[in-house]
Parts: sequence; structure tokens; C-alpha cells
Amino acid sequence: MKFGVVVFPGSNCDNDTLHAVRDVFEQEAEFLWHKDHDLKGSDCIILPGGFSYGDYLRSGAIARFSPLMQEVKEFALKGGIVLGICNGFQVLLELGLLPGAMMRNKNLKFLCQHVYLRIENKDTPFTQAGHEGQVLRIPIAHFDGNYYTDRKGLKELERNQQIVLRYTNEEGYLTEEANVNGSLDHCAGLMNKAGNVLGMMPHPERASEAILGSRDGRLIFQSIINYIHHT
Amino acid sequence: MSEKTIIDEQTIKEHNLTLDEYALIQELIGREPNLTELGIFSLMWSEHCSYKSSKVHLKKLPVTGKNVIQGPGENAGIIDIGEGLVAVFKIESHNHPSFIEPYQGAATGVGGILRDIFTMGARPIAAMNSLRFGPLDIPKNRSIMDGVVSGIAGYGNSFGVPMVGGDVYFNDCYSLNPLVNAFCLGLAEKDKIFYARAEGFDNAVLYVGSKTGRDGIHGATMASAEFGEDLEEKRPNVQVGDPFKEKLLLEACLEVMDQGLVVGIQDMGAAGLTCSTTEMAANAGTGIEIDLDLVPQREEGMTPYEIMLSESQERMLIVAEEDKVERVQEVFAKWDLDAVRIGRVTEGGRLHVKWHGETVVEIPVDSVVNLCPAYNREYSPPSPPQPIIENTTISTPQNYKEVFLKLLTSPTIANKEWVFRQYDHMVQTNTAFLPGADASLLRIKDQKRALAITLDGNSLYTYLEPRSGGKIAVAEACRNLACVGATPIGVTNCLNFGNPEKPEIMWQFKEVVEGVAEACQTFDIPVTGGNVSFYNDTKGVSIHPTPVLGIVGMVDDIDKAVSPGFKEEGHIILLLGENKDELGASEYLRWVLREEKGRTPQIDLDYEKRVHQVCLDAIDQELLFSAHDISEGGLAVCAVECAFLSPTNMGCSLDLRSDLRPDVLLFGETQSRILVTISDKNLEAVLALAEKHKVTAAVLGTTGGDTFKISVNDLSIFEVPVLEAYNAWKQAIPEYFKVR
Amino acid sequence: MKIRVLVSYKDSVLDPQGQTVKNALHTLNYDCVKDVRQGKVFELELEEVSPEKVEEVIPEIAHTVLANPIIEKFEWQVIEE
Amino acid sequence: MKIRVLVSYKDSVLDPQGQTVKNALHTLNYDCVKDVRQGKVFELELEEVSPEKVEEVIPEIAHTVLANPIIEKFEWQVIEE
Ligand SMILES: Nc1ncnc2c1ncn2[C@@H]1O[C@H](COP(=O)(O)OP(=O)(O)O)[C@@H](O)[C@H]1O
Ligand SMILES: [Mg+2]
Repeated sequence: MKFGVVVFPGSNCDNDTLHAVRDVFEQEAEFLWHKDHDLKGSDCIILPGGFSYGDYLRSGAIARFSPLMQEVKEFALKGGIVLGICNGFQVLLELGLLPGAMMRNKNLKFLCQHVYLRIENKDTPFTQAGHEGQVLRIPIAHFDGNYYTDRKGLKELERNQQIVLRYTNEEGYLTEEANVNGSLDHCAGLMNKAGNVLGMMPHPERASEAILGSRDGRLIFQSIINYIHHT
Repeated sequence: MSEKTIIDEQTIKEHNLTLDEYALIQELIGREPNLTELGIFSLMWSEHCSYKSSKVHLKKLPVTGKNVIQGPGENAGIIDIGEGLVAVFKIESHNHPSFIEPYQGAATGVGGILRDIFTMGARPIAAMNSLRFGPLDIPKNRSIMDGVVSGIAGYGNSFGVPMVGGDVYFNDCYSLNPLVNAFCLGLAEKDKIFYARAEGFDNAVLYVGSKTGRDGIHGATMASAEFGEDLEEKRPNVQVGDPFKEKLLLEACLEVMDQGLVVGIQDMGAAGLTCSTTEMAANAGTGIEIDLDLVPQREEGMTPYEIMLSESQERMLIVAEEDKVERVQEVFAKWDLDAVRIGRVTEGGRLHVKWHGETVVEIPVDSVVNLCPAYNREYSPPSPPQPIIENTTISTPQNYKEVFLKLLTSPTIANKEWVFRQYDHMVQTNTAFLPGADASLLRIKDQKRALAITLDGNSLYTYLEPRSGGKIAVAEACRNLACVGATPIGVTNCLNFGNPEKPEIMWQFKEVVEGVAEACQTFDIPVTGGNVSFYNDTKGVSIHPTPVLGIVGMVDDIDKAVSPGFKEEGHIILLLGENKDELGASEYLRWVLREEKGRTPQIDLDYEKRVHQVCLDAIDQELLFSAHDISEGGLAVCAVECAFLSPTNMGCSLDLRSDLRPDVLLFGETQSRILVTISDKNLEAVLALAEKHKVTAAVLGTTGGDTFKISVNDLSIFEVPVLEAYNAWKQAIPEYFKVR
Repeated sequence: MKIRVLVSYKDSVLDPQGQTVKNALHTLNYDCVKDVRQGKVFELELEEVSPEKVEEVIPEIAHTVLANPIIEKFEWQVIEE
Repeated sequence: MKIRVLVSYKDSVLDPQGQTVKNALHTLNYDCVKDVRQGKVFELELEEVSPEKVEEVIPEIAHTVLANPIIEKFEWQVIEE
């Protein structure tokens, strides 16, 4: 299968993400330049982390206007698999492919640390290699990861099991302390209703090799690879 | 020539030049300079750019070695690390701007050091910072620290360089003069290194990056003057950083370099266009001609003086062959950046600047860059000398547990997570040891090898005994490297001092440099560059002399690298090195007993080196589970940190045997000591290594349990639940920043 | 022509930055400050546009670019003709 | 009483955010926008203060807390009595 990793000006996890899917998972993978209109036949599009356009204005707000995002949007609407990591998640929200918005972390500081995530829904292309309730240890690194949506929106998310990953403590409990950025309903990873677009704040590419302290992020990439191979 | 301002004594003084220097300028250019020219000389002959007070002493540092590709003099030092790669690294101060505007001052400090690295063709792979603040119970110090840390985070995180470590110390002397030293390490291919040289007559001179505004005019001279009461006036001289632009600049620069489109390149940091044009020409023995009307400008009506002296950030000067100019411009356009031809390389070694069709500057570049007078300033030790303190006059603690917990709350010792949690320390996915280890460890993708980096510099030592403090700074940094299993390969250093025109400051400087030089010689590591920041005095009070050593090390096999935390219950805790009767200059005396006094620990560099060798050999033979160096807070703090850094807050019990007073034994900061853990079966092998290198080694106790226990000569001194100690250590800094 | 667009959180959205400023002011004993909300202001310099065009363009820009309508509201005014 | 304080970079200071917004607007073909400067707005709710006191307190707050006078300027107005 083939991964396409989108490069915006200011993306800074583009190389890391490419390294993970191409060198660690040994899949075909290529960068996709934001000014182009070509998805180069990718089976899965990844919007990587970083600070697209400096995160000026709002995180992800300007990247959504990139020419390539038209194609990404169409790709997603046709059921293509799209994964947004960190800044990529923020772009997906701004683009309207995912509902809601990101606000500043509750302590108003940038946070870089390992967090624990619980898989809430394993029937997705992004988590099917795991089991429900499984706890993953994956790092976050963001300033705006405090997820928000209105009450109605939240109900909808819950009804459709769209919150795929939640911040928990090591044992998998939803403690206040574990919800480091203050996200609504501990939301760490969010899927669209159709189930083909996932945004997540934690960085699976930073937890895909033992030398980096955790391999739990592999589950996300492995799930996608399995999924694509079976469809 | 335009701008016919009469240059009077007042003007000369405002430009921080002496009358003698002014006379020399006239002699060198054969006439009176105009104001723009005076500005140029003033910048380039400032302490910050010319090193006029420090040069004579810096010569004492060892700068050669078989792997040195570039020593001091360029934007950064370069060490050959084999397999076609080079390590490019440098440290810089941004102290004054960070005091004036903590967020932007610190942010642009990071921006500056990043440019120093990528201007040489290296991609920055890691950054660190060394910070010094006044006590946190003073609100102003908290707001400086808060601003500085978020400024570093704001710039580094956005740019995408992992901020993997550093150090933070607190002392009264930094209250009105915080220190912000930024370090960066980059990796480049050996055959793709670029220098600041304007080679090739008629080659094009291109201006790339952000537009020029009236930013930080006189920033370099500001960094070369003492702050007085006129602080307010100097304020507008701070720049706003644009990390997004810098990231684009990085990608565009590396791309044109990779495509072989660049002859020479220099970043425009302090002293902007002035510095980049004159230095690039002087380095190549050429001249440069530029037209200021072509310089992209952000503001209207800028004068030549302002354009030449502006310190707008995120800019570079590139020299390229004529037929490559278009391709350079295409690459920059791809990254949405300007690349504008503003002039050409000329013969004759002169800087020729035109503006509105007129010549506004016409001076020999050599005079600007190389002929600034160097001063051998007067130096003398302080009188009376620093007071010595006898142990007998120090009362012993009534309650060791209480004192120990108190020591853990010293912000200098306390957990720095409040700081590094704000830094993205994992981007680029090379960070093998997260902040918290003695040295940060960075893998090199597709290789077994790894790079280790550390910053160190205890200014209480250098204050009390500058020479010994200088040696210790190097020794401790190397010890930090040894603890993870890394051999030092190169040194960069930032020397932060007071006003060099004061003989006792100059003496401190000379002593520290000689101490550093001696230690580098003993450890056989070349100094490849650094930075000197003088005039760190506010209202007549100087900071403690503060050298910050940045040392890069190499680990041959990353899988063998060792971290400081205890690993499993039942391991033997072994001390390499000796405990001595030394309590002077300790953090215990400073924080608990409020005495900044005493002799610093004495250091035998040769012994120190042997201790490192034992540790390195043992790591190489895979005999160690953990290793941690003993520094501030002494043996007790070192041991409890190993507990904190274990996966489970695993305790230990130490059963010490010693003739020393327990407080000296526990909290004294004798050098050349490393605490390691091993399994029973490896004890003999490690002891044999110690014996081979003539290093003392003693079993102190075992790991396990959930308390931290110390006894001396079978007498229990104290016992504390690890969790309780951990909370004291962990909460100390956040506590200051809690909203009340 | 100069336009000022003010963007701020909707009233239903919590504003932690404003709260932090308020707390800071209270520590400094400015007790008269009961509440603080923080937002963004944009000053746009326009050229060659008719007033009608401005009426059309500015809300469009504010809605699609400057504000995120999920959490933010905006208002605008001409500050210089 | 409600006070609005506008804080923005001094004119001579680089405003990377405003520049980036401007560029974004240009890619969206809003060419009439010649310049954008971005700043912050604070809305302060005050209680039990005389108009004189407000005249004194607000500039003080703006100068010491809301704005950083080294690089920023501010202006303020009463928006609700
Ligand atoms: N300014 C800083 N930035 C990032 N990390 C820091 C900073 N200061 C300290 N740290 C990290 O905190 C840990 C402990 O710091 P410190 O007490 O200074 O250690 P040591 O003196 O033993 O090297 C180190 O791993 C260091 O990297
Ligand atoms: Mg240390």
C-alpha cells in the first residue's frame, strides 16, 4: 500500500512520519506538496504534526486553504483513509472534515510528555489491531489540544462512537489529572461519522520504535496497513 | 557622500567607541567616517562582535585535534564524526534581550543559534539551553523565567528542533541579569559544508528571508554595555522572532545547498547586513558592493544607517554564481521567501554601499573585521579574597530528613519538568533519553552510534574559585557524558561575565579560561567555538562569573547506553571515586544555611579522567544498569535522583562507612564521583576495572523498597518514603507558579 | 480604508486566558475587575474598494478566515475611511 | 462598566501573524487587503469604580499587565457604562 504525507510550510513532523511508515513499516510512502493537486495514488493520506503556517491565526487555520486540501477533501468524502496527527488533526477540524475545534491547553502551556490513551472503539481502520479498553502510551506535543464541541455535537459523537481514543491514566481510568490538556470528554482521537478520517493529538510516529521508549504507536499504523490490505 | 553629520565626541561615545579607537578608524580609512560608517565600526568593534577584551585569553583554549574540521571563528564549530558525517555545534548568549523582553529575547536567541548551525549546511538536530535566574520568590524573576521558557518553547517547538536538555540555576546575582544561553547541534554531510566566504569576483550577492525593519538597531552594542538607569530608553531594541519564517529559511537554504547553488553563506544575526557583508568579504579576501535600494524593506523611509545596522531576524546573505541565481530564486519562491540580488563580489577588499544612487559607505573590510584593537585589560584578584569557611563553624543538622527534603526544594536541584515539558523534546524522533538523564542521547538514524550532549556550569564554584570552577565545569560536563557511555569529542562554551573594564572581573575571566583550557587539555577535547558575554552587570552589580560548557560526546553503540534511574530491586549501589571533607560552595550551604562561602571542591583532573574511564569501560562491557554523576546536593541527592528516575520510584538503602561528618558525607560536593548500579555477578568485574584505573570504588548499598534510607557507620541518619521526597522535588518549581 | 475586526470566544465557551489575566489582576489587588475576556483584533488596510464591497467582503473574510465560527464570534467596524 | 483594551505591536515591530494572515488572504484572492496587523483585545468588566478611578486604573493595568510596552502599544475605551 502507499502512504502520502502532506507537507505544509511549517510542518515539522513530516520527516518523522515518513520515516515511520516507510522505514519502520517498510511501506511505500511519499511526500505530497501542499501546492500540488496530486495525491500520487496514495491509499492513506497523513497530515503530519508541526506548525503549519506557524500556527498563526489559529492552529491549522491557514493550511486548510492549501490547494492540495481540495483533493484531500474529495478523497476523504469518497471514503479514502485520512489520518491527521496533532497539527494534522487541527487542520482536519478547520477543514470541517471533523467536527469541533481546538482550544489552548487548560494550563495555557505547551505540553510535551507521554500520555496514556484508551482505545474506545476498535472497529475502525485506525485501531482494529487493538482491543477495546487497551491502554497505549504515546507522547503528545502541542499547545492547542483542548478539544471542544457543543453539547449537541458531543451527544452525536457519543452516539456514533466517534471518540476513538481517550486520555486516561496508566490503568485506563478517566481521571481529571490524566486529561492533561482539558479536552472535552477526554477526547484524544476523533473520527468522522463515516469512519474513514481520524484526527489524534498524540504522535504515533514518536512511539513506533523501542529506542524512543514506546512502540505503542505502531498499533495505529499497523491497523491502517491491515485495513488497506483487506479492502 | 550623504549624511554629512559632524561626528563629535558625544556621537563617538554614543557608539561605544573610545577616542583612541575613533582615531584609529580615521587612520584606517584615511579620512573622517560618515555616520553610517561610524555605525558599522561601532557594531563590528563592539565587544560582542570583536572580542576585544577576551581575545588574548581565549587564545589559551586548545582548539586543535585530529577530527576538528572547523575551530573557533566561523558561525559554528565542526567535528568529523566519521562515516561521512560532521557534527556542527555552537552556544550563544542572549542575556540582555531576555531581560528586557523575556519572551522575544529568548525566542530570538534560539533563532540566532539555529541559523548559526544551518548556515553551515547542517540540519539542526537538537538544542539545549542554559538558564540562570534570580530567586523565584520574587515575582519579577518568575515572570522573567516564565517568559524566557515560553519564548524558547515558542521558537524551538515551531521550528521543529527538539529542545532536549539544559540546565537551570538560581542565584540572587541573576535577579537583574538573567542568563539565557542557547546551544544547538546539527548534522551535515562532510562534503556539503558551507562557509561565510564571498568568493569569486562578480558573483552575485543575494539577500534572502525576511524583510528589513528598524529592529534592534544597536543590539550588538547594547550587549556590550552595562545597563544603567537609562534602561527604559534602550528598550525598543528588541526584535520579534518569526519561527515560521526561520523554518522556511532552513528548508530553502538546505535545498539550495544540496543542489550546489551556493558559494558562500552567512546568517544575519547581531549586526545584520554589516556583519555578513564585511565578514564574508574579509574571510575570502574580496570586497562586496551592495545597493541598499534593493534590500527588501518592511518600513518606509529607512536610512542607510538603519538598513545597515538593523538586526531584523530570519535573514541570510548568499553568494552565488551568476548562472545559478535564477535557480536559487526558484527554490526560495517555492518556500514563499524573497531572494533578491542586492550586489556583487568585487576585487580590492572594500565594502561599497550605494543608496539612492550615491555611495554611502566605502571602507576596507579588513579594517572593520580584523583590525579592531585587542586589549589586554588589567586584572587583579578581589581584595579581600573570598572568605574561607571552616567546617567547624558550620552547625550540623538537627533533623537530617527535614534538611534533606528542604534541599530537594532548592529550585537549582528540584525537578525541571515545569521547564522541559514546555519544550518539544521529541520531534525528529531521535531523542533516545528524554530530559532528566545526565546527558541527552540522540540516535543517528540507520546507525548504531549516537550523539550525547550536555551543558554545565556551576557559577558558585567559579565565583568562589574561578580557576577551579572552570576546571570543574568541564569535568562535570564530561562526567555527565561518561555516565551515559559517551566519549567527549568537542566543546563549545559560553562565558558570561561582568564588566571587563573592572580588574577583578577580568581576573575572574582569565582564571576561568585558564581552568577551562587546562581541563580541555587533560581530557583532550578541542574547543570549537563559543561566545563571550561581558557587561552582565546591572546597576553596578556583576553576576557571578558563569561559564557554560556545552560538550558533545559519541556513543559507539546506542544499545549499550546507560541512564541514571535505578532499574531493578536488589542491585548493588557502587560509588566510583572518593568522598572527601569538602562542604564549601555546596548547594546545601547556599540553600539550607544561606552561606555562599567556602572553598570549592578541589579537583584532580587526572583522577577525574580515570573515573570516567572506569565508567565508560564498564558501560562498554555492559556491566552497569545505571550511572549518575554526583553534583549539586552531593551523594544523597544523587542517590535519590536515581530513585526518582527509576520506573517505579524504587527506593534504596545506603549503608555508608566513613570518618567524615554525616552532613559533609551526604551533602558535600566532592568531584570525580559517579554512582552506579550493578548486579552481584558483575561486582568483581567492575571492581577490577576500578583497580586497573586506580580509582576507589565502594559498595554503598542496594536498591529496592519504597523508602530512601541512609545510615552511616551503622547509625541510621534518616529514612523517608521515596514518594514523599519525590513530591517535594517535583512540586518545588511548579509551586512558585501556582495561581494564588 | 481601515477596518477593525474583533474576534472573541462565544459567551458559551470558557475563556481560560481571560481567566488567567483576571487572576493575575487580582493578585495585583485590582479587585474592581470582575471579569476578563480575551480575544483577537485584526486591523485590515483595504484599497480600492467601494463601501458596498466592504460590507460584503469583511463578513466573509471574518467568517471564513479570521474567526472559527464553532467557538468564536466577531464584530467589525470601519476605523478610517 | 465594560472596558475594551486593544493591544497591538508598535508600528515598527514585525508582526509575523498579521503578515501570514495577509498572505493567506491573498491566496484566497482578497487582493484588496493591503495590510493586516493582528493584536489582542481584552474586555474587562469593572465594578464599583468611579470614572476617575477608571481613567487611572486602566492605563496602569494595560501598561503593566496587558501590554508589553517595549514592543506593544495599547488603546482603550468604555464600551458599556
Ligand atoms: N533549561 C533546560 N532545558 C531543558 N532541560 C533542562 C533544562 N534545565 C534542566 N533540564 C533537564 O533537567 C535535568 C536535570 O537538570 P540539572 O539538575 O541541571 O542536572 P545536572 O546538573 O545533573 O546535569 C537534565 O536532564 C536537564 O537536561
Ligand atoms: Mg550532572
